[in-house]
Amino acid sequence: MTDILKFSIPGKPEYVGTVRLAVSSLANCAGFDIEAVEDIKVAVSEACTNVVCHGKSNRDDCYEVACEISEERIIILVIDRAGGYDMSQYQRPVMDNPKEGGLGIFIIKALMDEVDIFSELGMGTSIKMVKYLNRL
Amino acid sequence: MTDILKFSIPGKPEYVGTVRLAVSSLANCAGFDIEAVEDIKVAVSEACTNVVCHGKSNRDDCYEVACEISEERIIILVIDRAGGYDMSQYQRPVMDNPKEGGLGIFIIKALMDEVDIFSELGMGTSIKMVKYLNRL
Amino acid sequence: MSLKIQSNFNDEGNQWEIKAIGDVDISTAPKLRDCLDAALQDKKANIVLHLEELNYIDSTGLGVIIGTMGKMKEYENQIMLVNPKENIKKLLNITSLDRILCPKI
Amino acid sequence: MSLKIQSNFNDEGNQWEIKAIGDVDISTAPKLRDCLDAALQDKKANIVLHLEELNYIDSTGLGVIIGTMGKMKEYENQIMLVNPKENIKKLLNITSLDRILCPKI
Ligand SMILES: Nc1ncnc2c1ncn2[C@@H]1O[C@H](COP(=O)(O)OP(=O)(O)O)[C@@H](O)[C@H]1O
Ligand SMILES: Nc1ncnc2c1ncn2[C@@H]1O[C@H](COP(=O)(O)OP(=O)(O)O)[C@@H](O)[C@H]1O
Repeated sequence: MTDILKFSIPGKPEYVGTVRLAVSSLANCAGFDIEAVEDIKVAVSEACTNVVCHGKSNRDDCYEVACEISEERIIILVIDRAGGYDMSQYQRPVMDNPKEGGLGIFIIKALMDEVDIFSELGMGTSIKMVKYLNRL
Repeated sequence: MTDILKFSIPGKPEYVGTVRLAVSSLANCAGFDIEAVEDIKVAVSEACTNVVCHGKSNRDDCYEVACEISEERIIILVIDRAGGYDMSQYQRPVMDNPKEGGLGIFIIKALMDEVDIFSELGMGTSIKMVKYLNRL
Repeated sequence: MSLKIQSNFNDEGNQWEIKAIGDVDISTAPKLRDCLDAALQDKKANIVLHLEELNYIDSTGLGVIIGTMGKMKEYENQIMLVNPKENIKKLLNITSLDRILCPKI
Repeated sequence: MSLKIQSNFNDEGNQWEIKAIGDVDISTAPKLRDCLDAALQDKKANIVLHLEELNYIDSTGLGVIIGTMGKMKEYENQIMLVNPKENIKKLLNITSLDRILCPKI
């Protein structure tokens, strides 16, 4: 049994908290423990924050968050049409010399079990994040 | 400036709380005071509960909640394709002799400033609920 | 959303003291119904439902309480709600249930 | 989401004691930045950031702290985080920021 929930949200800072709250309530429903719910909360926030911060679209344009919940895992997709970026330019942060930016994707990858990003320059980005239940 | 957020949710009891949480976070963002946020929370819950309880569709089918936020008001639409009902049969509850059911729409109308229901038998129902900011 | 219920029979007052903690909505109302039913199954007596830690209730929860009230009428027992928070007081007031269920408000 | 900040200069320790209460995310991070900037504007000194009542932070908030650290280096002042909750400790650990910012963990 898989349930799919979808949210469509304007790309504004004030709504990222709403998505975070909704997704953490879902993760809680799905049976994740407190630590995993926190991980999911941060990861989805980072993904939404990237859309809002780096998106080149009108702030009224909406992005989509889709959650697919089954007995063994939650999949969260964050999909925007906000211009995309050249992923080959991505640089992993160097934490001996931390900079103000550049932590988002690094944190998402550390907190989620699987992360796939697909971005097309001039179009948009989608990020797929998976977390398994009961995984050690 | 009007922002529109949309949620698509499977018609199951466990997700009504997620919608309630998300909408109350939006109402809070929009500047409603605690009492009004509580009113909106209950109203949207009642509308979702009706879809889940009375809907004749498959429980996997999704219904939609749309929120339109502007400076002066929030509009919440709950739209289902769960079979609809004959609104001419609706009876206002008689509170001297309360029954277990039949309170939902009565409560929604008491808590929200404007309520419009449109239901088509064999099709579905949409309920539009409006709450104004700063209304005495 | 979660609901916790503490159920206790008060021998002195000869009544159930039941405390509902959290939220009662469509997903947790069955739990409230089961607890109230189990109490009455165990012992027919009045029920005092303590609401000071109940954050949320809607028509599904009120329906359970009304239903329980109906079942209790047969035995001339009553259910009484005490210490509801402001938001819940408002709902009880709107539905006029306070007149029947909350003799103390 | 909301963030409250209590800012206090400790004359004895000659340092800022700043407490962040609530959540730091993209919508509240500017407030944190403004408060930290205002403190340093008022007096160049070390900052102790008290996190016992901070429930949430993400890269936007961590970025503000890193940025502040950078500005303070010039004057050889430091920013130090104390009492983070478990979830925040995890994030500081993942990013290795604990080694730089939390001498006491
Ligand atoms: N949804 C997106 N749309 C456009 N660009 C993005 C998106 N997500 C990430 N990026 C690009 O990838 C870079 C790295 O992102 P991230 O690791 O989250 O760090 P930060 O957001 O702090 O820069 C960003 O600076 C941005 O250029
Ligand atoms: N979304 C809906 N789909 C189908 N029927 C509905 C819907 N909403 C309301 N109804 C009908 O209207 C009646 C009255 O609803 P309401 O006042 O909320 O009370 P209750 O849900 O407790 O019966 C319901 O019993 C049901 O027959």
